[in-house]
Amino acid sequence: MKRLNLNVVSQVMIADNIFELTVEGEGVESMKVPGQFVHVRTGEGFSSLLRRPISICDADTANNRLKMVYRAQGKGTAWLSTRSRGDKIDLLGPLGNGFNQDVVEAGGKALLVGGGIGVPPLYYLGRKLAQKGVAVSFALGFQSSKDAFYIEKFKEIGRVAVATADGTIGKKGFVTDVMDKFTAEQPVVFACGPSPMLRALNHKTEGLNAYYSFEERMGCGVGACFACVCEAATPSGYVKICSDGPVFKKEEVSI
Amino acid sequence: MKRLNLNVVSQVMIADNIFELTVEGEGVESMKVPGQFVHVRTGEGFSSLLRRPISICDADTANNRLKMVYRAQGKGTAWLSTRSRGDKIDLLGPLGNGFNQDVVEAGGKALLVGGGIGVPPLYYLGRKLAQKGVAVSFALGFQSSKDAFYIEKFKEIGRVAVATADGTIGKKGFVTDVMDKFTAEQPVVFACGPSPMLRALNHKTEGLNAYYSFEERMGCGVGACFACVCEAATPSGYVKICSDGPVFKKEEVSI
Amino acid sequence: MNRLNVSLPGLEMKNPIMPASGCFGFGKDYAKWYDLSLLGAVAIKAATVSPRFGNPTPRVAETESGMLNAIGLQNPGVEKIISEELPHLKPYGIPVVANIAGTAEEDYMEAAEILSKHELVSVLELNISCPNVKEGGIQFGTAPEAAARLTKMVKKVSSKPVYVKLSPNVSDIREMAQAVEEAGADGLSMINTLIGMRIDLKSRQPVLANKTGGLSGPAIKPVAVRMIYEASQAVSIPIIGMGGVMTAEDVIEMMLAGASAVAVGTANFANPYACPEIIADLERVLDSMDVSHISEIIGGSWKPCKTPSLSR
Amino acid sequence: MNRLNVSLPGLEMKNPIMPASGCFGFGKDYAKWYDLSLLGAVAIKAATVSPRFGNPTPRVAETESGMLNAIGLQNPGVEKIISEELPHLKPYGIPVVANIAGTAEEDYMEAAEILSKHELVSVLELNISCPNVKEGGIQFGTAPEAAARLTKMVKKVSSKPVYVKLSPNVSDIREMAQAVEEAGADGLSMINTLIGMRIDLKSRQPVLANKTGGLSGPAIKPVAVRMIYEASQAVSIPIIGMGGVMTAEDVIEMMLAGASAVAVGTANFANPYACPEIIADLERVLDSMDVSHISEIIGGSWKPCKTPSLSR
Ligand SMILES: Cc1cc2nc3c(=O)[nH]c(=O)nc-3n(C[C@H](O)[C@H](O)[C@H](O)COP(=O)(O)OP(=O)(O)OC[C@H]3O[C@@H](n4cnc5c(N)ncnc54)[C@H](O)[C@@H]3O)c2cc1C
Ligand SMILES: Cc1cc2nc3c(=O)[nH]c(=O)nc-3n(C[C@H](O)[C@H](O)[C@H](O)COP(=O)(O)OP(=O)(O)OC[C@H]3O[C@@H](n4cnc5c(N)ncnc54)[C@H](O)[C@@H]3O)c2cc1C
Ligand SMILES: Cc1cc2nc3c(=O)[nH]c(=O)nc-3n(C[C@H](O)[C@H](O)[C@H](O)COP(=O)(O)O)c2cc1C
Ligand SMILES: Cc1cc2nc3c(=O)[nH]c(=O)nc-3n(C[C@H](O)[C@H](O)[C@H](O)COP(=O)(O)O)c2cc1C
Ligand code: FES
Ligand code: FES
Repeated sequence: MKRLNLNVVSQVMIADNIFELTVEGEGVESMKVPGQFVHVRTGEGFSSLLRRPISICDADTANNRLKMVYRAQGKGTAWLSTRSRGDKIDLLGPLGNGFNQDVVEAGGKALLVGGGIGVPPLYYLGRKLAQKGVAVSFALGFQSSKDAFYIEKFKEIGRVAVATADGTIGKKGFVTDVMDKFTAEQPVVFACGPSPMLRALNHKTEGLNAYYSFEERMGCGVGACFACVCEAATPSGYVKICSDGPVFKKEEVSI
Repeated sequence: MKRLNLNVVSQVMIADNIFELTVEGEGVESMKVPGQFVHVRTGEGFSSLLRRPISICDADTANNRLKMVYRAQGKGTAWLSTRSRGDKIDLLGPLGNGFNQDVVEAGGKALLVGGGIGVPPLYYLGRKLAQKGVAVSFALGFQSSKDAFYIEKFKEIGRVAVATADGTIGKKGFVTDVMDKFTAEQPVVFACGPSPMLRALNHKTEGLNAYYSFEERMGCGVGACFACVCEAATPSGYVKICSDGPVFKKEEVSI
Repeated sequence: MNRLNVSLPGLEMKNPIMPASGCFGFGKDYAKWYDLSLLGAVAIKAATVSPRFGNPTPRVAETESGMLNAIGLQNPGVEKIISEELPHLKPYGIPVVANIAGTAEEDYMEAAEILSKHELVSVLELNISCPNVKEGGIQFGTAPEAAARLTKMVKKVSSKPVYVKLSPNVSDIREMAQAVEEAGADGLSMINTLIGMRIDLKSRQPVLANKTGGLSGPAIKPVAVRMIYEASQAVSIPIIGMGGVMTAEDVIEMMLAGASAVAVGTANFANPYACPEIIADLERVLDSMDVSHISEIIGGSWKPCKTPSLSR
Repeated sequence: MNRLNVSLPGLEMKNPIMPASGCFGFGKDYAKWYDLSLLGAVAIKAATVSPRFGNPTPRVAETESGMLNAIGLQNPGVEKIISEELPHLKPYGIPVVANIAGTAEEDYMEAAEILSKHELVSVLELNISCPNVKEGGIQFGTAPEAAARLTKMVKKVSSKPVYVKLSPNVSDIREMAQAVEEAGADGLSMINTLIGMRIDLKSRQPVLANKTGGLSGPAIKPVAVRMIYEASQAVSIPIIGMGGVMTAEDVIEMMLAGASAVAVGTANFANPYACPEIIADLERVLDSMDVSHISEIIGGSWKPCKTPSLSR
């Protein structure tokens, strides 16, 4: 949990407006937990004051290399996509509590469900779980083939089922339409994606041990400003996505 | 009078925090009159809304190259000094009314008096006058040797006398302390510098035909906002530095 | 098909964009940059009955995403504006918003009577919110009763519709809007500048000779949007929205908040082509929002039945 | 020699910098980033008598050089703050400013009485200016009489000095400042946020669930400087200045305007080390201004005999 000043190694557009940004430098060695995020400063001077939360998509902690995959949509991410080799990126991290890998043992089964720009953190998680000896399956949902990314890389880790809203690749439909074959195996479920996806997922994961990563607009990103709260079954009645999450057991938080 | 998008050719620090910026591109061909200025956009996005007026220091209208010499002091000029080859500069120009060279004939004499960051436009003016066959002398004032620039280049055009406030080069004192030998020749005087210099100059130029270039904080730079007005001996009682000036006959404007 | 025309009392505009008063002089200067007939309308610099020289310089300062100005209502006076400035606007055939200011009620009435008679003036805009001169009308701009009284008096003498330009330096913008509506205003212009200051560390003095100045630019846009949102729901007269508009998206945001037309001020200084470029870009934004005519979105953030899912 | 210490009623600060209320939680979170004993003081998040959940999300939005927030006074209530939050601040030995909010006068009085008794609380800061809850005290923040009444009642029950945090959403800040001074306030805090809004073009709805939010950040600094300049000349109690402070230069600007100490809010989000970095940088700026002690510059833009040429 530090402010890092990392060097851009590469910036590649890997799908329609989706970028893979690789940065390097001191501090990445602490990014060991998939599902944690970094809080990225965008723009010059004081025109953009709020940082952008971006998940760790992959981290090579031995070589201090961090990969982020993000969609350039608004002002901040559009700026980020113009950074190139030689530029510096100011980010805070690692922040939050990621996916707890201890809940599935070596030899166990895990299903990782991701939608759209919720897919990136599942790559690091899948890699780590596979390393540990967990049999990993992925159910990935995208709008269209032009928005899809990393599918080949996921296939190197485990079985992959893809759904697209327009059917241009994989099955036409939602991620919930392609995951039954995996849930039949009673895996632990780890998911990240937009709230509607998580809501739909809730029916499919009934009786399963499931962990979701949530999104909310953030101020501080470190637990101080109460911007990112979410109603929860905790004594205080709420959790903060940034510091208590972003990953919660599905029962803990009301979606 | 257009918005130009020019390519940075080079950016060189030629004295303490004084930069010479060379840019190139379509539009420079119209920058024929010394004393005119360009209005430079600085910063990215909307964090800096007011452009910075910078004099034309030299223009190669045949090759579309423009030189500006400026001091990096505040936010905008500091940003400008970080631009380098390959970057673009957005500027408006040429703006304003420059030095009228018709007031001195070929074979005549001209004295160009500049202080600090008022020196740059005199280079282009000196070059043009010399080309025309005018005998040009320069009286240049700087704070200290570390702030001085272009002295050798001025010497290629005419006689040069230098004053510095701390005496580190030239005579210790002000520009008004080194110009008597030139005024004795009854030259036409062209001056650019801070108001105190112009006020001091007024005594020295009594009886001489003198033209001063003025500075004022600007909004629009094009005559629309009334930010840069100055009391004047005109029917309306005022002039706008940006569109009526920045150069005026000394009697026209109250300093 | 023109998707951009809007219609307000006295203002038939082929698009909703006009330069804001004080940021465009009397048009002459920007006419050197582009054809003013592209504009929906033009608001000219504040006119007073007698000429005014305005404040000492420096009159402008830069702030983060904004600027301060304390021009101080400099203008050549109504008479000269009519004889020397207005005629230049004739060739463009665009509606002219004549912004008027004053110290006493009589000043406003005199200026209003004279200017409203001029064939080129489409509507008056009562500047009761200039923060930069002690007697620049701001005393009317923060007291609903005074604003209403002035509006009534000007309405009596004006032969053209009267818009009242509101100050954002108030606790309750609804109250001001309602007061001038009841007094007979045909429309509102909002917002004028917030009052601000910058202090120079070297001299330890305010940067502006006038000390305080009016804050404009993108920095104040959220305040403008909020006030337009509030006022547009409190009155039924149309609003010319302004405050920090830099892009076509900003125009749409103002109109969704409740503005029927939009004025562009400070943006002209950053980019002399701001108005025509924004106008040219509006169609793209409307396309991306699936809007067939721009007037559909006026008040779209609060009007029922205007949510995107129901709009087609 | 310490050139940075300032002294205000109830606040002996080794430097003039404190994080602003609501932008630093109760300190715990930023304590993970740096040693809080570096700070001049700390202002904690608004406390109400009973716990509050606050507004629905989204609660923040970005604007040009600023941000909007509508947290809605979420806090665990005075009791839990005392039992669970305040103890964490003890090790740092820095003064604590307890910001309190409420709906009715009784709420404020109850919270004030309880919190002011706590050994770790140095002073109270009455938040009569939260724009984000209907009953968040803003009703007191824009009416001088109500503000004065509340101040008097809180002063009666408080065993610690009371600062009143003023809202910038008023026509006349001097009037507010004088009203609470006369009512017995020991100091002022200013400014709270301006009320703003952003509308999302896609959904056509306000970005914030609460619709409006409080605008903070560098965008509002010119308004803050102006109001501090005006209020500090109208009263003789000290002012904790805030609003858009990002750099050591901004701190000096606020103090030249008339602030005796400075709070840093939004800057913490852009940079968690904002406060300690600003503190470390203050000496450099004082050197460049030839100032031997920071307290010399308080009100330097308007106090006679404090112009640089006379100062040494
Ligand atoms: C824990 C977490 C992890 C995330 N990981 C990724 C990732 O790996 N890849 C990726 O593409 N996106 C990710 N997101 C979403 C990403 O943060 C937003 O897409 C991004 O902040 C939008 O910024 P912008 O500049 O494009 O938009 P703007 O509209 O300019 O943003 C304005 C403000 O709104 C916030 N905001 C806008 N959309 C969102 C959103 N969906 N979620 C949270 N804040 C938002 C911004 O952070 C900023 O503060 C993550 C979000 C969270 C909370
Ligand atoms: C006609 C004209 C020609 C000029 N030519 C040159 C030149 O060739 N080289 C050079 O170094 N400088 C020149 N100047 C001065 C130059 O414009 C300022 O130094 C520059 O604008 C300061 O910007 P900044 O970003 O450093 O300062 P900031 O403090 O960030 O500027 C803030 C605002 O104040 C204005 N401002 C600050 N100082 C001045 C000043 N002295 N004059 C006018 N506006 C100011 C800026 O333009 C900007 O709008 C000229 C000024 C004028 C009016
Ligand atoms: C330099 C300048 C001069 C202005 N002069 C006037 C004026 O004469 N009359 C008036 O009603 N408003 C005046 N305004 C206010 C603008 O018309 C507009 O309301 C305000 O600047 C907000 O819009 P913007 O952010 O787009 O500039 C002036 C603004 C600026 C920046
Ligand atoms: C997220 C957020 C929460 C805030 N909460 C409070 C609060 O609880 N009580 C209060 O008095 N002010 C609150 N404020 C206002 C700040 O203390 C400060 O007055 C204001 O933000 C201006 O300073 P800044 O521009 O440095 O942020 C809050 C501001 C922000 C941005
Ligand atoms: S973003 Fe500030 S508490 Fe989570
Ligand atoms: S800068 Fe606008 S009139 Fe000169």
